[in-house]
Amino acid sequence: MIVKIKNQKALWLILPVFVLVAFSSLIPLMTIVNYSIQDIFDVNNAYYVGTDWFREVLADPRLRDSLVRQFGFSASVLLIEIPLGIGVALMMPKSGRLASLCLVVLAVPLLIPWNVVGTIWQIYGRADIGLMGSALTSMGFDYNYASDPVDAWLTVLVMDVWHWTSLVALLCFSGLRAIPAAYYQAAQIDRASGWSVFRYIQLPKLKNVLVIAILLRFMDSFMIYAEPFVLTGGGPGNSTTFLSQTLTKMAIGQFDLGPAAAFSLIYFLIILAVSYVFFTTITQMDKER
Amino acid sequence: MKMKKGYTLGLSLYLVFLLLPVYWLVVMSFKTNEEILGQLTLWPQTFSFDNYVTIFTDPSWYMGYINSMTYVAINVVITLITALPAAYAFSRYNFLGDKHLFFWLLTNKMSPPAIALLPFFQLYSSVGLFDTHIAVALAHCLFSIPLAVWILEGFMSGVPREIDETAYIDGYSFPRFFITIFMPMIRSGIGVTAFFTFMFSWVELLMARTLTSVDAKPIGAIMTRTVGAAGVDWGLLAAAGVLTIIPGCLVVWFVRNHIARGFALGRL
Amino acid sequence: MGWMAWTQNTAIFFCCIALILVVMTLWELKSPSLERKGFLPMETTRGDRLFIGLLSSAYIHLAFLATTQLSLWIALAISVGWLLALLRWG
Amino acid sequence: MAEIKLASLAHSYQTSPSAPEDYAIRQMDHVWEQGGAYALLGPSGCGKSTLLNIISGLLIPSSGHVLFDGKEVNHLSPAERNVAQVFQFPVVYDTMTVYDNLAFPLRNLGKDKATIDKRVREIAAALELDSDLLRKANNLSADDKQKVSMGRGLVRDEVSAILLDEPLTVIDPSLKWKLRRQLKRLHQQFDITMVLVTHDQLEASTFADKIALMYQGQIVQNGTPQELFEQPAHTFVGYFIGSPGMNFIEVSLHDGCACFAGLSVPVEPATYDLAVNLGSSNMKLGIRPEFVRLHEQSQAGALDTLVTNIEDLGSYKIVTVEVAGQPIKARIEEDDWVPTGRVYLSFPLPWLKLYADEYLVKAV
Repeated sequence: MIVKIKNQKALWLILPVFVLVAFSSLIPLMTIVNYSIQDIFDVNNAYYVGTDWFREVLADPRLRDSLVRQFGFSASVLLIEIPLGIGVALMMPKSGRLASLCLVVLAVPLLIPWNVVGTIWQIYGRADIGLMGSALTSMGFDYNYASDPVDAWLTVLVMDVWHWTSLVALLCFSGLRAIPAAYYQAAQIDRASGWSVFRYIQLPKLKNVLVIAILLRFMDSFMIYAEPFVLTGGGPGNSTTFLSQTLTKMAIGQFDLGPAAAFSLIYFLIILAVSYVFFTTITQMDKER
Repeated sequence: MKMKKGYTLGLSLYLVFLLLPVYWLVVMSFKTNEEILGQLTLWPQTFSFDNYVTIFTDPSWYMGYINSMTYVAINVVITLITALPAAYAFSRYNFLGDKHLFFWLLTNKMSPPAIALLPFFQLYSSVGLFDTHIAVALAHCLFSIPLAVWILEGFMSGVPREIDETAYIDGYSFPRFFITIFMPMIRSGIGVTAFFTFMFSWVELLMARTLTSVDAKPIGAIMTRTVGAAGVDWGLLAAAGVLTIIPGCLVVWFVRNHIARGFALGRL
Repeated sequence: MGWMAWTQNTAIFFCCIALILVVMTLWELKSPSLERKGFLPMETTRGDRLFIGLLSSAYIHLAFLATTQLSLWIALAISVGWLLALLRWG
Repeated sequence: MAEIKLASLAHSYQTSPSAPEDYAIRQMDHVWEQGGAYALLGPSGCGKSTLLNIISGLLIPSSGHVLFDGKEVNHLSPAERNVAQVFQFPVVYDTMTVYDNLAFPLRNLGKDKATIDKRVREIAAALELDSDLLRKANNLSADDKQKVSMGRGLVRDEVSAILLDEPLTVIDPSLKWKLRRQLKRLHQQFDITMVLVTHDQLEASTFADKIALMYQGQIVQNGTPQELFEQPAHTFVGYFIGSPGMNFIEVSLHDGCACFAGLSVPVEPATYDLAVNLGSSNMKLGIRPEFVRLHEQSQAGALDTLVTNIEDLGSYKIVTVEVAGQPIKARIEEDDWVPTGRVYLSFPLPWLKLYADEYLVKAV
């Protein structure tokens, strides 16, 4: 750890970043706060309504449902992707050409535009023209993500696993590679079983990267939008309508700016609280090291 | 050795799971629409480049790629130029509110763009930037700069501060030290940062779509055009999709040796 | 600025926040705060406690809106009390 | 507990080694007897750690055999060989307490609770770790961590041998001697074969009964510290052991004397005859600085030289003189006469060694 020097002039180095980010972040945020207490269509048609929108939004079952769905989805994503990612990282060769190849293949899904990810699965999952869809149908499953809510939800989940497990795997891979060989040798001499090696050597050393992985995966799954939008459009019913989708529908689809703004703020507060907990955990861990 | 075989099998299965959907997309892009809708074939019966020809000859198609690449490039440049000094400040100095500024930056990476789409639209319209590449690039800075600062800070913390002090004693000015000594030392970190900035800007659609209408419209938004009166033009859609994957693959190939460290954000 | 649809209330709100930040900055410049451990589970500086206080105040207000019909002034009073307590003992 | 024997052992990290340089371990035979304290000494990159890993079973040698008590163990895993190894950097299981760390190898062996507890406490007492038993291993200092990793080796009572791979490198100098003494005591207490790999001759000679000195993948001499000092079997031993190292002068043999630059130094007749019979063109005369005599007055057989440098190293001084362009070092004690300018040099016959092709010519 580098010992930092106290120097207030360093703020000047931050200034460009601050200005750029503040421009795109603070002004819209203030605007949302303004919107959230008015019944507004455009600036000339705005009526002060106080906290009505907040009361309405907090009581709205639609939003509560999508919040519950969102947490359910994010939890499922974490429960599947974290262990799977660790597993993939453990199975990867540690070095050599094969390792490079694995890395590149793993990285591919991460570099596909999110809406194209949706498109890929839209094509892949259709029973008439898609490989997965037709394979499942021919195996006797009644699979149709466009009409069956469970199928749709599962498809979105599998798609997210396909899309993002690589991130976890790559993080874990770099963590595993940083473990000195002596640890494995010592374990061998102590007659540790494969499970003990994982439990007492690999997992503890992966702690740091896993926190980053969980943080990133939670945040990104919490704001998932483009993939289910393309794949299912949030349907059938509302089975795959997550928070961002509800919000976008409200603000742009129905032009309910006031409630949408109130909802945005609540959404933002949730994100803020969760990020703060994660951030504090990470810095606390850095300090312990 | 038995373990290893299981590992290889498991890994291969997973890689197949990763590649099959991509394979399907590529195969479909070479098929004619008749074949796609006719019957399921694992390999194009008649190999057709028509879909690609359509994209490369129609400016309303290929301009989408050019638009996307333009704003991504602008974004990477802006991000690196501003994030480098900021990350240096965070990695080397203590100052008023440093931790809070850092956290505030990160919250921007974490808050969903959907929250502020409309104000975004209005903000950029009001400053006359709507439907320009620079608008999308600036909007993407909202999440690319925090990420870049985070990654670069990790890499910079790995460089001992004695290096800085030695340079100052040797009479280097700050800018000269930063450019001629410090930046070469963290060049893999800079490469990784550029990669991530590229990646997140390239894959983002929601903001890019909101802030553009015609002149700077990204390819992702143009792809919705394949839904015509006669239904979806699947072949064309697949070809357009394939073309969006290629730049990413090229970039990842160049940085493959740094990926592992980069994904840990320099924090190992 | 017109499109931002300012109202008097929000303007006052943001001015208050800005004022708090300015005051805290000046205070910090005059007497820098050290990390200390209060009733919160981790070591915090004055700025950390302010942030935690503001964030939890927002949640207090939301909880009021969601569960009661009472005036928000009560929530505000509770929040200010909580914020001060946090700054002093957190 | 076992005798460790290496029979025509060789190892290369390459798949098809051809030149001798391709081998990390060149073909060798060696025996470590049961219950001894041994050191494996050599400069970095000489193959010490490779050899150690072959013995413990972490590496499988390219050719040759590793025998424990006469039984070939080449293809047994480290666990089956029942050896313990301590590494250069302390390896502890971070998330476990010190107690659990020490108990870990025993639990893996499926011992019952009471045995484990008794044994762990015994070892912890021997290592002075008893007060830390319930602490997380992660929070210990580097030397305590190293003690824990040693303890994990000692805790299995029936281990064949304990192999220590430069375990004191990361330890604070002031604690090194303490830990070394502890090691020595443990060795006596538990009567286990111990092999300590090190590049520090002081560490080796204070710990071991016998030192095996490695150079370029070979053990060039195996003997007591005194033997290594007085009878270096190879020029490298002379150079590596002692400070400063042995003086070497390239010579040719004529008339019972070793000759260089027109000067001649008489050598023992038996050695001389042997050396001449070898017919080597690479002949060196060697003598330790400690045995070089300096005289104020000219003497029969003494060489007439000039002092070029005197290094004061506290309790002793190193005098460098020049003999026909050849620097020769001599060590003199604190209260000895300090020469300046012209000085006469003589070499006591018993300490004068002849080396043919780098190996000692020795009359039996």
